[in-house]
Amino acid sequence: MVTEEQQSGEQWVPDFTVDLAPDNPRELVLRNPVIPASGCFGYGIEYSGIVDVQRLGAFVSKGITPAPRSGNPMPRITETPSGMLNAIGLQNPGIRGFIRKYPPIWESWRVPAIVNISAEAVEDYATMARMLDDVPGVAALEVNISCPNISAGGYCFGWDPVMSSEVTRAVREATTLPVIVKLSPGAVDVIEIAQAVEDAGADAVSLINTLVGMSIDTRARKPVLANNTGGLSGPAVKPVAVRMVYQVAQAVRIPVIGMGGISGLADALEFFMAGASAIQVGTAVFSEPGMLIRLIDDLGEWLRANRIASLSDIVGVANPRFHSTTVRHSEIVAEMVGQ
Amino acid sequence: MVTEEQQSGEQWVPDFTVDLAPDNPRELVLRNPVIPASGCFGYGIEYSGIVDVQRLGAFVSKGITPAPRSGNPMPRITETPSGMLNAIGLQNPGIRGFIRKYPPIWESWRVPAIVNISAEAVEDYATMARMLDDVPGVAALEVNISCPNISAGGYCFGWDPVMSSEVTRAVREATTLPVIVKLSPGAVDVIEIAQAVEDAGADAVSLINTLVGMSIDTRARKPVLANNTGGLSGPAVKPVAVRMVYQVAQAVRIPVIGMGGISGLADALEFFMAGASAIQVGTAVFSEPGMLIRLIDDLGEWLRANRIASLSDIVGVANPRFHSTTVRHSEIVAEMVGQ
Amino acid sequence: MTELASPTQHPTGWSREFIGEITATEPVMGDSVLVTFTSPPQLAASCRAGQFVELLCRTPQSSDPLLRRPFSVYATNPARQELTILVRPFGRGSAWLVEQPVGAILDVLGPLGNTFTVAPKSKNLLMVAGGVGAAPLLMLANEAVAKGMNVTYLLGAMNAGGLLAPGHLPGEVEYIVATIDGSAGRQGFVTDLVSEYVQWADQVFACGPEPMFRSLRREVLANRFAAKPTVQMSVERTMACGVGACLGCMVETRRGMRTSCVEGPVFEMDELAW
Amino acid sequence: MTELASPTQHPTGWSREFIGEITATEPVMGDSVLVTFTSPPQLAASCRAGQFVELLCRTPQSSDPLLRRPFSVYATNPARQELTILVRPFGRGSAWLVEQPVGAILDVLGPLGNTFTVAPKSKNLLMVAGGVGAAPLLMLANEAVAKGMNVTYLLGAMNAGGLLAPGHLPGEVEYIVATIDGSAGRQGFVTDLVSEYVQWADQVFACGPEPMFRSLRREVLANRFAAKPTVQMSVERTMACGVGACLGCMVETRRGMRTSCVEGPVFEMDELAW
Ligand SMILES: Cc1cc2nc3c(=O)[nH]c(=O)nc-3n(C[C@H](O)[C@H](O)[C@H](O)COP(=O)(O)OP(=O)(O)OC[C@H]3O[C@@H](n4cnc5c(N)ncnc54)[C@H](O)[C@@H]3O)c2cc1C
Ligand SMILES: Cc1cc2nc3c(=O)[nH]c(=O)nc-3n(C[C@H](O)[C@H](O)[C@H](O)COP(=O)(O)OP(=O)(O)OC[C@H]3O[C@@H](n4cnc5c(N)ncnc54)[C@H](O)[C@@H]3O)c2cc1C
Ligand SMILES: Cc1cc2nc3c(=O)[nH]c(=O)nc-3n(C[C@H](O)[C@H](O)[C@H](O)COP(=O)(O)O)c2cc1C
Ligand SMILES: Cc1cc2nc3c(=O)[nH]c(=O)nc-3n(C[C@H](O)[C@H](O)[C@H](O)COP(=O)(O)O)c2cc1C
Ligand code: FES
Ligand code: FES
Repeated sequence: MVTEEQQSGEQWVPDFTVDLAPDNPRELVLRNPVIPASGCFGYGIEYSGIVDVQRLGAFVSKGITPAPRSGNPMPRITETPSGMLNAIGLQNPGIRGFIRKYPPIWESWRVPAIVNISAEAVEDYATMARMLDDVPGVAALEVNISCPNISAGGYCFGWDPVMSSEVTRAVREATTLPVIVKLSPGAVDVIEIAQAVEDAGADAVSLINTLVGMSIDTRARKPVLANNTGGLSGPAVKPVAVRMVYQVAQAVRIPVIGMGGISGLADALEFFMAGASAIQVGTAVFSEPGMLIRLIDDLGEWLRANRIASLSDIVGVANPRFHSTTVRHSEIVAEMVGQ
Repeated sequence: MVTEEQQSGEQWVPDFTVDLAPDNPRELVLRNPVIPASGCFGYGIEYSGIVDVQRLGAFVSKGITPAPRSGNPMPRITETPSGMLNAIGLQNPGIRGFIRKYPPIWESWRVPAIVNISAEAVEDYATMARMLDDVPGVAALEVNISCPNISAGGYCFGWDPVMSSEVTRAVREATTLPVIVKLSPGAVDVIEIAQAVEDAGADAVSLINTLVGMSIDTRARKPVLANNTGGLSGPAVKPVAVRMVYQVAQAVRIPVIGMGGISGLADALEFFMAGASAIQVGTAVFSEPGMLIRLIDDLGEWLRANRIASLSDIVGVANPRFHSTTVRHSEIVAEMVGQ
Repeated sequence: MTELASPTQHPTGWSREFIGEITATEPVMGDSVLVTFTSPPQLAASCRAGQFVELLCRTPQSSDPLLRRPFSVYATNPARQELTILVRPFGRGSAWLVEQPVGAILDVLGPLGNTFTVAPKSKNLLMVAGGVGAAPLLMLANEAVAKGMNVTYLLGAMNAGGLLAPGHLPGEVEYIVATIDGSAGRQGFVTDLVSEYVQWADQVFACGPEPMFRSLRREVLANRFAAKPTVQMSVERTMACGVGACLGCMVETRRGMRTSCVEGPVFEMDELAW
Repeated sequence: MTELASPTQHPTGWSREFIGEITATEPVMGDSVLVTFTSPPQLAASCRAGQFVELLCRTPQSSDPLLRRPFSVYATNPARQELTILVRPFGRGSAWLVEQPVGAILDVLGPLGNTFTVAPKSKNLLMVAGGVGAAPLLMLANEAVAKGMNVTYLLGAMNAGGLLAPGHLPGEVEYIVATIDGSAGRQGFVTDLVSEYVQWADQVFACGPEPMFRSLRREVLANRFAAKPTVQMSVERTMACGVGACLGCMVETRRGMRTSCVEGPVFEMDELAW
């Protein structure tokens, strides 16, 4: 697995490069597979002085919506066992304000910027994609489908294969940018959704978004969050995320970007071995921002120590049916008979 | 809220009693609302010498199946951040062996024994319910619908309202025992399932069962569990469980039994305030068996300290729409727009 | 001990996440503890009153509690390259922190946030502290006294045991206390003392719980006989990132939502939406 | 310190979950530590070689790591009402445990599990230990020597630093070691030593990693010249409850699945499904 050239030096440089949109002429080539997740790294500028953003594989912006949003009332966050709940409510300047403000900063950066987009109607996703199509500084889109579809009575796009597919197709038709579709863990069958968005033209899928949770303030005798419910993230959700990445990686041929509770090398390796080509780090950025860069270094060390020439050599190694796409749903459910 | 009689003594004794099957002539009256969960307390005898089982509100047996099962290969359990995965595979002596062995022991106990039943076909649930109907020592059934339905290609009963309803109706018709239906958190809409099983005759619902998760052994480069996936439980899942209890308590009129990550008083109060009439403790029994009895005592202390006469006074206090049953699904989804 | 403490780096260089070693702990105010730890020299030197640090409150073997906890800086010692914080054991994180012995290693992010702003023409500064709200105001009092300003420092607590010993304040400061149980100073709330000083003060600085802010505001607005002093308040919000990235710690102001970790924690009273 | 230590209670009364206070810690075998803590007197007195305790390895403020960790009992001291375990810092739980100072409070469940069984007619006992597998066999060696039996104790480690100092064993025991790097005793695996003693032994007792058990079994089965001694092995499984309730720790035997926490951890080699 290790080439002559790599071996010649005292330490070879493992190959980290990953293209997350191999079928797209505009491609999405990352120098390494470590990406801060949407909502956890602001617009790439907030961690200056703490994280060397230029060393990252890429970063994903906070979710952008068609109109500006001031977000939910406070409190918006609370801690849970090995996790946190957030109900930020997609506070953002709206697509127009966003385009004016941030891509011009990113234009000179060498790290690719991925823009996360959210909407409550299929047309709105398409409109945003069209507006972003040729904005310098924008490398790719990540489509957040964990949003309520207004025309479906508020049912979440990401829980339904048809609705997920519609959003994906609309975005695909509106832009030539690489399109990553971010899956919701609330779907009863994440495989079905992943296959639907692959068929609809997604260049890659990312998962998981947050689970829906609640904490109750037992002194005030009401939910802690003003919004009542919030999105659960952090190490607590990692086992659910690894399972879903494993299942999706069996069922699609496009790259899978894994996330959910990653806090260091061991976690990241779990996702790669389950079948992720790249990973995102969300909540752990808050607790250990320095971990982002350390993770890139640790990954290099680990590949060298294990004499693995390329990260791609371990992608899916724990997953015998990786990229087989022939797995039947019933087989996967059968495996899920647990206790 | 505090009656004269209760107040007369130096410390009144708060009223803990709860009937989990108020509409059933055979009723299910518990002296207190603390119940060890299925699979986490064996058959009520394993913790002798550690937990005084007779002080509990009730206990739930390990899941019983029509035929004996030797369970999954090892490893069957692994730890995750603030949680654990299990894939025991329903190891149990089968309904016949079970009836011979355990109910005779329980017959003389004052603590009600609830039998958890699992099957892969509707008829098998009914057969087990019929066999248990008049077995002395059995106080109620808990129907585990987080099982694959063989005749539906392995699709989980608990993810589908029609299948959940069929199982409930079949069990209801087969026994006059109180019937608790245990909901799966994997359903896309737990409210729909809860309402379906209420309509089909369940006396109560309990939730949540485990989430499906996976851990990967990065040294061996394969899933830790021999079964690949397992059920996630423990504090990590608590926010998901509280949210689902809150939602279900808005949508049904039968008692709700809450569980998922409860490790002490503060957690239990969250579930009561969300709308649970009783709670189950699973994983925390393993880490802190003594906590079960401490929880009963702490709950009494808390009620006294807060001058609350009856536990029922705090059930649902954090839930303005508790038992309103008029909530539309879209309202609930709208609330779920988080980040 | 400092991970990235190259002295050539800019104060806001890559060094704002660092490893500190506890060099001293001192019980104060009943069950609270002053925790002193090492920091990169340029951070200790650049830190100003009102700023805070975010600490991980768990062992490296655990992922729970997950989030950092913010603590106001109580004192800096640039010569010794140290920062001091005042910790009240309250919940999971702070209880862990007060148990850490000298020599323990802390994972620190900061200093973060804005600072109190003393107007150049101010002479008389009134400080109103409740409980551990004492911390950032103590640092401010030290800064102000060094510049020759007059400082009156009001502190409220449940009882005498919950007060800061006078020796912790610079001698030039007028230190007046109130306790709920009357075991020291005036009996009642610290804000009951405010009316006597509000006409004297050019600026008021406050840190404490939400109800204290409300009373303070009433007291200041009730002062109809002189120009009202401007009031700066250090507000408390649950925080995740501490750097403006998560939008979890917002404060509602007259000009919209503001991050309390970057645009705060110090806000002008008149800017806040009451 | 013992929560439920009423001496009138049955040894298996309500006292099997108790609070112990660390009374001594002693580094041994390189980075491992002997941890001694208080226990209810009847538990210290009733505990037998092969049994284990399950410890919570976290502060009360944290829910992670969640599950207890099993540790074999290394020694009991009924007079001082103490138990001792031998801990190797390996992962999250054990790393936490070896850092706990004297005076720290431990949440203990146990003693749990079955014991080694020495046949009444046995005279010569061979013990085969790998790494911290030394612990339960040390307790067994002490019991056997007290009964006047002959004990040969074989211990294997990576290097000399990883061995138990001879002073830890009773003087009557023949103590022979092997190290992978040859820095002490025979160079190689501990099981390389077995063939020399297998004919002498009436019974063999073993505790160590899985590969050691496989080699040991080969060595014993290869002995074709005399009656094979019976072999008892203390096996290691990930555990949750420790009392037979969760069915997570099973061992496959010729007669089906057995709980290693109640029906084990000690199994006859011939009973195990190989
Ligand atoms: C800018 C800033 C500066 C600060 N400076 C200081 C300082 O100088 N000194 C200091 O001591 N603290 C300071 N704090 C507070 C500190 O950051 C922590 O919030 C505090 O120590 C509590 O954290 P914890 O982990 O101990 O408590 P946690 O366990 O996290 O509990 C904290 C929260 O949970 C809630 N809570 C706890 N138990 C329950 C329950 N049973 N039911 C419902 N709700 C519950 C509390 O109301 C509180 O909101 C500051 C905070 C901010 C934002
Ligand atoms: C009956 C019995 C008796 C025991 N007696 C003793 C004793 O006397 N002394 C002693 O020191 N120990 C003993 N143990 C072992 C002890 O209980 C613990 O298992 C051990 O200390 C490791 O726990 P930990 O929390 O330190 O490690 P953990 O962090 O929990 O790791 C333990 C498990 O995780 C796996 N693991 C760790 N890191 C990784 C990774 N990156 N990728 C994949 N897998 C990983 C390991 O292979 C191992 O299976 C005994 C065990 C049993 C069952
Ligand atoms: C505070 C916060 C805000 C988030 N905002 C967004 C968002 O705007 N869009 C989105 O797709 N995901 C958002 N997420 C989800 C994360 O990108 C990620 O999918 C999730 O947190 C799981 O990863 P983690 O466990 O590493 O945090 C947010 C998460 C957090 C914690
Ligand atoms: C080891 C183990 C075995 C379980 N077995 C069963 C079972 O047989 N039937 C069932 O309905 N639930 C079973 N459960 C699920 C629990 O009863 C409970 O629903 C779940 O663990 C969530 O609660 P907790 O977080 O308090 O553990 C099992 C859980 C564990 C951890
Ligand atoms: S704490 Fe994240 S924005 Fe302030
Ligand atoms: S550890 Fe639970 S049955 Fe053995």
